[in-house]
Amino acid sequence: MSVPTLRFNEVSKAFPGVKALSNVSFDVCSGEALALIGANGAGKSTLMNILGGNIQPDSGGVLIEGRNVAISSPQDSINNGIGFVHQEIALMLTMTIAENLFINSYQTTSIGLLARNLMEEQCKTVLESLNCHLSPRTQVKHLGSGDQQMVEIARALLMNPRILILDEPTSSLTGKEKSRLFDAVAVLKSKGVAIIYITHFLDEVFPVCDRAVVLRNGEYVGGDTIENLTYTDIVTLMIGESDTDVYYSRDQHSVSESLNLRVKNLSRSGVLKEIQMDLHKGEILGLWGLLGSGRTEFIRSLVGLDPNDTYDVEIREEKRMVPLYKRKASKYFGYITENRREDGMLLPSSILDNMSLANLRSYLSAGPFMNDEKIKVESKKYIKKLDIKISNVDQPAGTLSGGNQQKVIVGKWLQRAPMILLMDEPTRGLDVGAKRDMHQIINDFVQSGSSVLLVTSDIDELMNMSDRIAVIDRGSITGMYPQGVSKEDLMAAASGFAKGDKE
Amino acid sequence: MDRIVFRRVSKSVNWKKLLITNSSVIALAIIFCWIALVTPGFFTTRNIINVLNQSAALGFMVIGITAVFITGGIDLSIPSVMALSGILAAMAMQNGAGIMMAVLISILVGLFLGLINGYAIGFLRMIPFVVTLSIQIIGMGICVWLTSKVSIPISNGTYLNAFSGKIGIIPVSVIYLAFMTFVATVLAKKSIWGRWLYATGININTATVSGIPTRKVLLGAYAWSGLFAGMASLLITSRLASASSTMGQEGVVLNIVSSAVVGGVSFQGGFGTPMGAVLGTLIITLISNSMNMMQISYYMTLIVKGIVIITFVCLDSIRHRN
Amino acid sequence: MDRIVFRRVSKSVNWKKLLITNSSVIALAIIFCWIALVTPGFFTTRNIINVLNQSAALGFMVIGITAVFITGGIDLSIPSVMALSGILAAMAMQNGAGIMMAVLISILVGLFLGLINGYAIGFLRMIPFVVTLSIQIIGMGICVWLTSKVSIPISNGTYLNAFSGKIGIIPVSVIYLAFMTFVATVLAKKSIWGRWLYATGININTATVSGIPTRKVLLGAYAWSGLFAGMASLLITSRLASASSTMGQEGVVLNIVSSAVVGGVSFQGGFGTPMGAVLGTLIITLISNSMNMMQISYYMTLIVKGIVIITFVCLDSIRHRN
Amino acid sequence: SGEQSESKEDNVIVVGLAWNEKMQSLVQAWEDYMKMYSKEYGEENGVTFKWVVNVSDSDPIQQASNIDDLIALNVDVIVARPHDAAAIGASIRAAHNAGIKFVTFDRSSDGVKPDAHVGADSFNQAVSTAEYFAELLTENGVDGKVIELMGDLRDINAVQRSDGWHSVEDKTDAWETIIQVPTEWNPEKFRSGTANALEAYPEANAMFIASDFAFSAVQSALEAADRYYPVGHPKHVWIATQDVNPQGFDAMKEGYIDVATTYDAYFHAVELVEVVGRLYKGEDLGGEAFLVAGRVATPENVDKLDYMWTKEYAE
Ligand SMILES: Nc1ncnc2c1ncn2[C@@H]1O[C@H](COP(=O)(O)OP(=O)(O)OP(=O)(O)O)[C@@H](O)[C@H]1O
Ligand SMILES: Nc1ncnc2c1ncn2[C@@H]1O[C@H](COP(=O)(O)OP(=O)(O)OP(=O)(O)O)[C@@H](O)[C@H]1O
Ligand SMILES: [Mg+2]
Ligand SMILES: [Mg+2]
Repeated sequence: MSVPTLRFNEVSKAFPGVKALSNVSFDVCSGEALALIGANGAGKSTLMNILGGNIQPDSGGVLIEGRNVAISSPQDSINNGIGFVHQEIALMLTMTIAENLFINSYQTTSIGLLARNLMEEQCKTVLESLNCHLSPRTQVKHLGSGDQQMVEIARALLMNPRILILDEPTSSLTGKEKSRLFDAVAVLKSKGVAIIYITHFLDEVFPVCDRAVVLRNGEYVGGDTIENLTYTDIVTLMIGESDTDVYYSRDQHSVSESLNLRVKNLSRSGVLKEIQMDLHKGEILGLWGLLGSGRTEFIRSLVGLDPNDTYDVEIREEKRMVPLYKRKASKYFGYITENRREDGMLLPSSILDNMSLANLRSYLSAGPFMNDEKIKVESKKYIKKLDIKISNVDQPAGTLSGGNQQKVIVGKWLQRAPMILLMDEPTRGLDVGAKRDMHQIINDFVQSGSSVLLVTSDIDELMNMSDRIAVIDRGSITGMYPQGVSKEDLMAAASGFAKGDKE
Repeated sequence: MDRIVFRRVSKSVNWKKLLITNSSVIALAIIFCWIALVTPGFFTTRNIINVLNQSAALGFMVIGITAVFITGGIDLSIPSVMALSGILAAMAMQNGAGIMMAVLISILVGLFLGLINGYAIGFLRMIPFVVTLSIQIIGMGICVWLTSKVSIPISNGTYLNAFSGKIGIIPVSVIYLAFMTFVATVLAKKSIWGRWLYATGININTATVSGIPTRKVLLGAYAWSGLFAGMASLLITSRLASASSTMGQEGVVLNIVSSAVVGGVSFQGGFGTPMGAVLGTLIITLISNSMNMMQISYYMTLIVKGIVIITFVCLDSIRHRN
Repeated sequence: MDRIVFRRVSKSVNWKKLLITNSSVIALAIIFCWIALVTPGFFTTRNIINVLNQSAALGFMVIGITAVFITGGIDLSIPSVMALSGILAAMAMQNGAGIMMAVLISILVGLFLGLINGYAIGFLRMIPFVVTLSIQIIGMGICVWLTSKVSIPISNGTYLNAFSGKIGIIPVSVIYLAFMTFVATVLAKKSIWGRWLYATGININTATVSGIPTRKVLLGAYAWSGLFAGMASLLITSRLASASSTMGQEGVVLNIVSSAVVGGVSFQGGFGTPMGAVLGTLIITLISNSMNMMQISYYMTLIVKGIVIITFVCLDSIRHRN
Repeated sequence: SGEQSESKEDNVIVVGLAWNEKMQSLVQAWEDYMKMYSKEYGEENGVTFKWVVNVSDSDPIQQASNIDDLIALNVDVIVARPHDAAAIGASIRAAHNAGIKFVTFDRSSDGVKPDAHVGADSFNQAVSTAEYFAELLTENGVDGKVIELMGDLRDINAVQRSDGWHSVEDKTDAWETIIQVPTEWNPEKFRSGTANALEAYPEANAMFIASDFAFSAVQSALEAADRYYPVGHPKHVWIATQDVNPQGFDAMKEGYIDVATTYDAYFHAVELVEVVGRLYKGEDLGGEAFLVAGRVATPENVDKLDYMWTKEYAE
């Protein structure tokens, strides 16, 4: 075999309290897409961050085309022909698409000034090649997270990388974008680019990738060409158990007749149009829509984080429905945001501090003083219940892997046990095992008489978990479907071509 | 096969970490010993009490700004808030007000100006630096206007005694400072407001989403700062037995900020304790006290002060990187 | 079936937005007209040139700090950097150095101190407020030490003419300012450094991950600020025909910061243009000039200044919310 | 020369007054006395004074700008209390170029000569205080160990006061200055400087305080050290100071301060108005300095001196 494009050689990395990688070695070849698979916290992002120059390994190194290369900064990484699409979106929100694309490789005119037109043209070309029709002058903050993800990919492509890392590129994409992305991957492969593809969606691995490599607890535990692997093989390698029952199928439904919440009219000019809906006790209401359809905006408005033109909402108080005033909203709602790192956590604070954050009032002992013992006991209970992998409760939350961070956030709200839990993409970035856990947790939660409003871009998850599904399109609810509706109906309704039977 | 979780929690004492996190205490000890060795006059009970007494008023203002720093903000208005409180109280006493009235005025004026800052920053989302700078300028204008003729002497003996008297050999101001440091520490560590404050400083979005009334928390932090500026004016005016607009010059901010920073209170928000801040105040006061004792020239004092601050910040940033 | 991206780009002119984004230009126009109406002595060629001339040195320092503000930092050391550059250049001239040498010294001293700031902030990740505060204090110490009692007169006619002379009725300082504003604007808008600067200010983590050499960008921003402080000293020392440590008092920062903020340069980083900042400088200068012309009392001047700043910041925060 | 900004009436003297700062009562006293005496003077000489006042926050650059503004207003005479003795030269030159008379007040100019200077004689002020103090110590048989609280070393008056003090010390050997504390004219430093110095030098038995405007701060430090006693008491600290400000007036009356040379705001103002009047009439004063000698004040005579601004501003 010829020299591989990229070789990880005995890479090890330890963080205080955790061995994130130990002696990981494998190759990636030109023109292949390699799936890098592993449970949450297995070390995938750490390994990629080493390649990206964001983290230095403790020992071992990286060989590119047989040569040892030192990558000590993101700039080094780029110079070595490595393109990186990050798990967390890394764009300048107030700059235009074109500016973001050329952020580290500006084109200049002969007198050294920026060649704006040239860049915008190239930008358009790259975006078109991804089947993405956006104006290069649009500010990135006006894009939904799906389009933002495409911009990131476009940026990586612009540098004609030899090696392209895609760290969970589809976690915020819906069907259409996904297939666009897969097309792009195929094109790149044919151009001889080596692609490392990290994902928790195992069903994507088989059509897209040529080979899979599995990490578990920081160790290389196996890998093979995709033809020689089955779904079960991969899961077994990942989890390390022969028992690979990773599906949680929700069968208990305990929707009650009485309501927890009634939204009579929620409007905000240009964004939300007269939204109406009911939420029953014990119900999981799925919210389906295309990227940028306004799901997040709806939830933020409901919780009272954004201004509204009309806020006409009723909530159950004892046995009656009473009007809900916006400033009281946070008393009834729990809110899991889609941006974990930006507004979900206190990254430098301890796990304990994070988990008690939403529920501090109920841990008061006397006057304004906290009962720290109770916080510890309660939080530990949920750490155990949610199977959060930590080294100790005082560990800073920022050092947890993405999946475990998400569990900490969920744990924070479960402690509070709000009447209504609003979950925006709660399983994004979670591995199959953790996803199953999360589903179980959501189900248990509604059993107690609370309700959940679930936003997810994973249509299977949506259909499996929801009691009813509301479809939102351009800021208004265009359909309400019972459980068991077909995927096709949902897709159609979301794009404004509803034909299915409405409730 | 079982899931293996790697865990390497070293139980042995981590000296480096211990050293870095307690840098201000250690520095205090070192500076103390060094000065004591170099300056014969220094290590007398009287001088030590002297230093403590000199730090008292500054300490109050530093406890005040600590809350603001924890939220990631800054309060540049403290000097003129302090001066204005003192001037109004002194004017009231000149017109026959008693000590209770004077104290009330000092505290309420401080609180009121703090609330203005806090409202602009918390509710109108204006930028702390500029809001408090404007209040500093406006406050200074009012001070000059009020006092234009003279600095106002204070002759109310009860007042002077209550805030610059002594119990035995201990100045009461030191006792007040110790007490308020204790109160602030307990509130920061044990109360829900303390938790809210730190959470807001670390990530205001997360805090808001988690149902913390962040706007009120910001309001409260600046109100607290104003309140302590008002209390500091009691100590200062009674110490100088007069009130004047010169008390409120911007230069004071320098000492406040240096003390907080040297005491390990972070500018970026989310870190620091009132206790640390007060230790920082002691260090800053010690520096000028010992420089005076050693008869070091004015410009050297400036240079040394600058170097001390920068050294501490350096330590601080190392601490944060770990 | 194509995916429809929902976007509401209104093509009609958005007056409110236009009004808010150009607030400083509009304010300038309004203030100008108002003053012209109220103050008879104001609208003379002499006075207008006067105002321009008075803003020139401040304008240089404001252009300098704009880069720092865009990165989300602050530079409190400008006054003493400016004073130190001026003092060293004046001392050199006293010892027979020519104009070229003096200019070189001013610029290099500014640049050097700026580089120290930038290194500490960019590479050692120290906090801008404290680093630059320390440099301000240390710089002040050195200034006092160098000049200890006297201010240093400058008698080199070529030097005085080169920086405070006139071409026709236009002071050269105004021409320099116009030229540097142009250069800074082009660099900010059209050069890769400009883009890097803004990107770093918007989100330093994202910028670092995207391969921007953010540490060097920070170094550069503070070096730029120091450089412009050095250049400002040329205008100031030639205007005063002397150099002294009093030039470098902290009070100057107030005017620099006010000008930048009034000119729409945001404290939070990522926003603002050199052009806006210079307009802000004109507004701030106009305020004190017109107050003088209208013979308004000193304390009212302070109060009005504070109110103007706070009003602009209010506008600024509204602008950012939209 | 220049454009006429206001059509000038006959016999109206427009005086531009550029203060460098206005934090002390003294400055207000000067200003009030100037306005007061200018009425008196005007009635006698058939002129009316109009005052245009601005203040520059201890910033020489701002002061230059403020004076530019006065020139733009085309006033008849500019009076400035320079913040920086050298920098004021540029402003003087600018005024002269515009044909405007220039008087420096209280602090003089280093380089360029104004049309006149009015002020106190800081050096001599210190000398007369020091000479009286030397006699006093000798009479009482005291071996003086002096703590000197200096002013702001960037202020020429502060420097001259210190120089005057030391010239007498060198001449007479009546005392020894054992420590010098720069205060930057900051009351807090007066207090802590006194406290720290007494701590380091318990043997100190006398003080020279560059000005008594912050005497309450010194007083509280002396009280804290149990050294605040009037003359005659064995623990009395012998104090020489300057100015007789409101803050020091009572202390002197009661015998805590032994000597000070007055800083006669009223006479400064009178002198200034007269100088301005003469300049307006076209007299060439050739840059002459009109220095007002202070009067030596002691506990015995302080209450009897006339025209003490201190008494009037002590309310
Ligand atoms: N900066 C850090 N400090 C301490 N521990 C860290 C740090 N970064 C990562 N870790 C730990 O290293 C391990 C590997 O984390 P990593 O982010 O690489 O996992 P991952 O495979 O990408 O998981 P996910 O699928 O959830 O994103 C985890 O246990 C994590 O807690
Ligand atoms: N700050 C903003 N300025 C302008 N438009 C915005 C802003 N934030 C969101 N939008 C627009 O509002 C619409 C609704 O966005 P929202 O984030 O609610 O969608 P979503 O359904 O949650 O999508 P996603 O799955 O991408 O999170 C989108 O068209 C988006 O572009
Ligand atoms: Mg990851
Ligand atoms: Mg969303």
